[in-house]
Amino acid sequence: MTLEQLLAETQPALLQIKQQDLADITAAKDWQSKYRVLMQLGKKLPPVPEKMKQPHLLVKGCESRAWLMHYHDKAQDKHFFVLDSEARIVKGLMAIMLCLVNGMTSAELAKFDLCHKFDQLNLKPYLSQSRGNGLTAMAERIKACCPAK
Amino acid sequence: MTLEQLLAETQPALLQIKQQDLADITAAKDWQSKYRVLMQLGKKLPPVPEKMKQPHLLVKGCESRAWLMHYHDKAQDKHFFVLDSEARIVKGLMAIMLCLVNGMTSAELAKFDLCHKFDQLNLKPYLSQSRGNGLTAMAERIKACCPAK
Amino acid sequence: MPGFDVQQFRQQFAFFQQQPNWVYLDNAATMHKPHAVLDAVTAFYQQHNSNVHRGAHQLSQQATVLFEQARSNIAGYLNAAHPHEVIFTSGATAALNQIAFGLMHTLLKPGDRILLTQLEHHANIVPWQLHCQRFGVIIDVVPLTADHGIDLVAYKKLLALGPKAVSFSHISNVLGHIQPVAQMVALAKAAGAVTVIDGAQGIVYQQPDMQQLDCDFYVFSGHKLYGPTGIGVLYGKTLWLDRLTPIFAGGEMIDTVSFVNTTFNKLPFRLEAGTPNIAGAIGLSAAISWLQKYNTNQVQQHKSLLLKEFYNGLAAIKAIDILSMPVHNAGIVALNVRGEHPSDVAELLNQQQVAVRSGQHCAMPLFSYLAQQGAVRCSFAAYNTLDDVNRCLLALEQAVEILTA
Amino acid sequence: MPGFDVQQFRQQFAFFQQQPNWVYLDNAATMHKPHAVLDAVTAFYQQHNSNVHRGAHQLSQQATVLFEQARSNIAGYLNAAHPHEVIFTSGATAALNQIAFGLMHTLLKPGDRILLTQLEHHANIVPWQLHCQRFGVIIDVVPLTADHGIDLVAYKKLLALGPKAVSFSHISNVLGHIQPVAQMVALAKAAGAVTVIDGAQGIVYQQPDMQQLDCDFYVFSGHKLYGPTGIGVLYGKTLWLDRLTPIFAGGEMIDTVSFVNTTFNKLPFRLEAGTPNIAGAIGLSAAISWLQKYNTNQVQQHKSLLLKEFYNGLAAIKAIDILSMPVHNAGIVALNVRGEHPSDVAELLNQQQVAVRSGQHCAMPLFSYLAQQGAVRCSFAAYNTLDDVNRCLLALEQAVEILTA
Ligand SMILES: Cc1ncc(COP(=O)(O)O)c(C=O)c1O
Ligand SMILES: Cc1ncc(COP(=O)(O)O)c(C=O)c1O
Repeated sequence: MTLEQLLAETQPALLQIKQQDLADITAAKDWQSKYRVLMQLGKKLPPVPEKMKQPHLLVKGCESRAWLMHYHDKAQDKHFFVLDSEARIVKGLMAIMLCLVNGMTSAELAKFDLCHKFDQLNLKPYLSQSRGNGLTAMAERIKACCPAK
Repeated sequence: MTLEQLLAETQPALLQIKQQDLADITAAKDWQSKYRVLMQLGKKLPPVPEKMKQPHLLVKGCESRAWLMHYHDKAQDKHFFVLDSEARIVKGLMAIMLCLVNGMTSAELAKFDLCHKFDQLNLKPYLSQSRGNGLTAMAERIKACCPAK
Repeated sequence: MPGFDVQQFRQQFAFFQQQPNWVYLDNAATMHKPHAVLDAVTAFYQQHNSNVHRGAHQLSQQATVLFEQARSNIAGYLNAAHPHEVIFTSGATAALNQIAFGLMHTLLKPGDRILLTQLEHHANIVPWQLHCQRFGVIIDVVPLTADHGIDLVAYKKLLALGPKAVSFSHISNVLGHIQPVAQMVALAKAAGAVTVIDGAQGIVYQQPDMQQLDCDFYVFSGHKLYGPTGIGVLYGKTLWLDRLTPIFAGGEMIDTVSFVNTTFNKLPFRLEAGTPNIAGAIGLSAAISWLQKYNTNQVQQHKSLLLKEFYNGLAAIKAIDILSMPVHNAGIVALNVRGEHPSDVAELLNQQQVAVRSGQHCAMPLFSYLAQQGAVRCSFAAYNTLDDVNRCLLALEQAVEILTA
Repeated sequence: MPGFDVQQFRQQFAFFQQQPNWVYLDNAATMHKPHAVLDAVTAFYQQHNSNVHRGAHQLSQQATVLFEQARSNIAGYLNAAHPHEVIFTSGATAALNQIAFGLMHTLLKPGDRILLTQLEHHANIVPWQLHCQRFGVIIDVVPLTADHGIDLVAYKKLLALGPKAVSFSHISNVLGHIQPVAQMVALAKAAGAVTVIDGAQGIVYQQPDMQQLDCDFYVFSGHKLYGPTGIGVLYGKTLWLDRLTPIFAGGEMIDTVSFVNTTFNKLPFRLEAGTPNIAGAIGLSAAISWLQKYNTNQVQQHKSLLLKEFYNGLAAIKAIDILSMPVHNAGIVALNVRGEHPSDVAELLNQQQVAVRSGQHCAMPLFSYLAQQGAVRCSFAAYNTLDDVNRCLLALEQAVEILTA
């Protein structure tokens, strides 16, 4: 499978998450409901085939392993990402992140404030705890894909 | 100079200290007077010639360097010591120690309690602080000269 | 003698008053500190603070006395033959590095073998590994039995290869299994090997008697034994400490220095370069004095009870795989929810304010041997209550429910 | 801005309330700790105690945040280019050993030269010496000028021999002289040498700016900067930290471990094996934050005033030989009573409850160069008062009187 094929499969999943699940998460009143939705998000993303999980795609700073792939449509200056993680919570959170960033231009990506967005989604309490795990590492890695000016 | 010659010079000095200065120290009311006497004691001991100050005679655990020599009169089982120190207070305190131990038999030496003696002489407050400097080290070294049973 | 009163015990920890909602089951990582320890540290700084050794003044001499009393107290607790057999380090990791480095330059020669086990903490693997690579020393590894114990048959066979040094943990930090250390030491000694015990977890479980156990080295960290961070103990027999090349050089460990030649001081100073963690040593000694007010058997019984309850409860939760055996277990349970990543389980416990650790617990070789990606580790201390056990079980149930929804 | 109020400053130290009769002038050995530091340490243990990194739970994450904030705070104070350029060690001695060991395996090859100075502390001599002996590296030593400063002419000549590394102290712990470090670093860099500064005393005197000073390494101990014992800082440029072989291996500094191969984590973890001194780091950071509430210039002025008074007073006492120069002096005065052993002088001061240190102050090569058997060292801190100075002078007079009676 190629990265392009994987992206093609990922985009509709992200669209669905964006349109439906994000609202569910934001609306969820207790942590249990929030996490139930989160758990489902990861399942919606197509898994990255084992063969494609190359060591250089590993994101450091995760308790669980996660892989990130990047595709830059230079003609339109649009960034696309694909990811997988062993841990479902991480994968769910990353799915949310991808919903927000996929398709962004370099300039948009550079400005993107994950913390602020997660706050809007009522996910801040989770995020603030996540320094130890891979979420901030992942956000940094994503932003690092932005070509330097 | 030989150890015997040095001992011969030392013994009368110790006798004088024993008969006169110890009483002065015990009687001294303030620390200044005590230290004035102490300072004089060292001067009364004949210095060990530089040549005789061999490294193996050095006593460890002194902030200043001190040298200890031992002579065992096996026939009569009597122990004699000679010493020198760069520091006058240490030398003074050691002079007192020598007054107390020189001529002791092995059995007496083994039983000798420096702490108790210094207490009787009103020198305990000094002794209790002296863990860091060479006094206890010296006492241990002296007792170590006792042949093991 | 009245039984162990866990509430009385627990009340001595300010942490539980400050964080009343948390169930803390990450004790194998670090333990909380009783008032006795914090007070001893503060009192030292407020009343006696001064640098130790070589001090011309009384304050320094007092600090030295307190520091050396801490050493003697710990040496007494371990039943060491001499206080100078207790060397203060910054922790178990530093102590193991000192041993590996120190032996590498004296005992071990290229082509020699050393023996470790499959379940060691990285701190008891990598220091050896680094030096072995440099020096051409070969590492053999004792495999495990089906129930994740050390395989003694294999151990004997590997001893027959004549390792110069054997190093193993008293208690596995992942599984909680208490190793048959007395037997293992005796076998290693019979085979002529120097014996090193990583007691980081073992010291919490029991008061080890060095002269009875007869190992050559035993190391642990203060912070896992109710003590401060930044302090640890390297116990060694005088004979063996004398044979260690110091890994650190500096003040106090030196006798004379010139640019031509340097001679070393005697033990313990030879292995304690620089200003030591004075307050840390005093705090650790206070922890040990405080702990001795309690009866070890009663404390162990209390922990056994917690463990029994926990295992009973686990049996009732579906899809739990337990890696730790309930027998000869010091109070650590590694488990997984079948098919789920341990970090997901730990996060769901965290949401319920149950603090456990997940991952490979600095024991990657163990996990690759077990062919597991990690585990959730629940580690119990004497201050944990049956209520803690039950809250953890409920939280686990909830986690399983969410994961398998 | 109001001037420096020494009484207000001093009141923040419980020690002086507890020991009101003592004049403490042994600050170069260790300093006392303000409430802010003791409170930060206690608060950590009571509220946030947990092991750092890899923690699945919020308590561990909070502890990690506090620990990493301590690092960032210290990095900010030093104006380091990145927080990971601050490595926590157990003290200056450990840091210097890490540097010497670390470079020995990468930068230095047999036959290479390194450059030290005649007035270094043993901690900046012996670690180099040990490794140099093993590796066949040659040590050159910069001599001193007549007024016990570093001889810059000789320094330049020795740099021309092409040393790979140059290591010197920011401030001499015996003499108190402030070295021209900026100039020395620039010259060493021009000669292509890596530069190491032993800042154990320097950090107390001023806030050093790493990017401006441009040295490659700078080390110090917490306990000499109002902080806890058992913690120190190894600052290094990323480039150079990356080139250091770790002296300790263990948990957290490792990325993956197997018995076949081990890979290291990134900075700062690579150089911080094992559980760090978490409370120590937090305490040191608190010391630095607290210190920043005061104006450095005003503090320095206060110390200069003390020094001036002290020198004035000394001039009036007969038979005093002063080894330290009053100019470019950070507040340390080494002296002797002519013909008397320094330990006698210090003991007589001790009897008057004036705490000073005597001996060779872990700088034996300096004393053999000076052909002195040692010295009495009076070292002043910002919390010392003019009254302290006067009591010390009176005590010295009394000591001289008794000694020369
Ligand atoms: C100049 C200098 N370097 C190094 C050290 C060693 O510091 P520590 O003993 O805290 O490791 C000291 C402290 O005595 C010092 O003054
Ligand atoms: C068995 C074992 N050995 C060694 C260590 C290392 O201890 P520290 O990190 O305190 O140096 C630990 C703690 O994690 C441990 O559990």
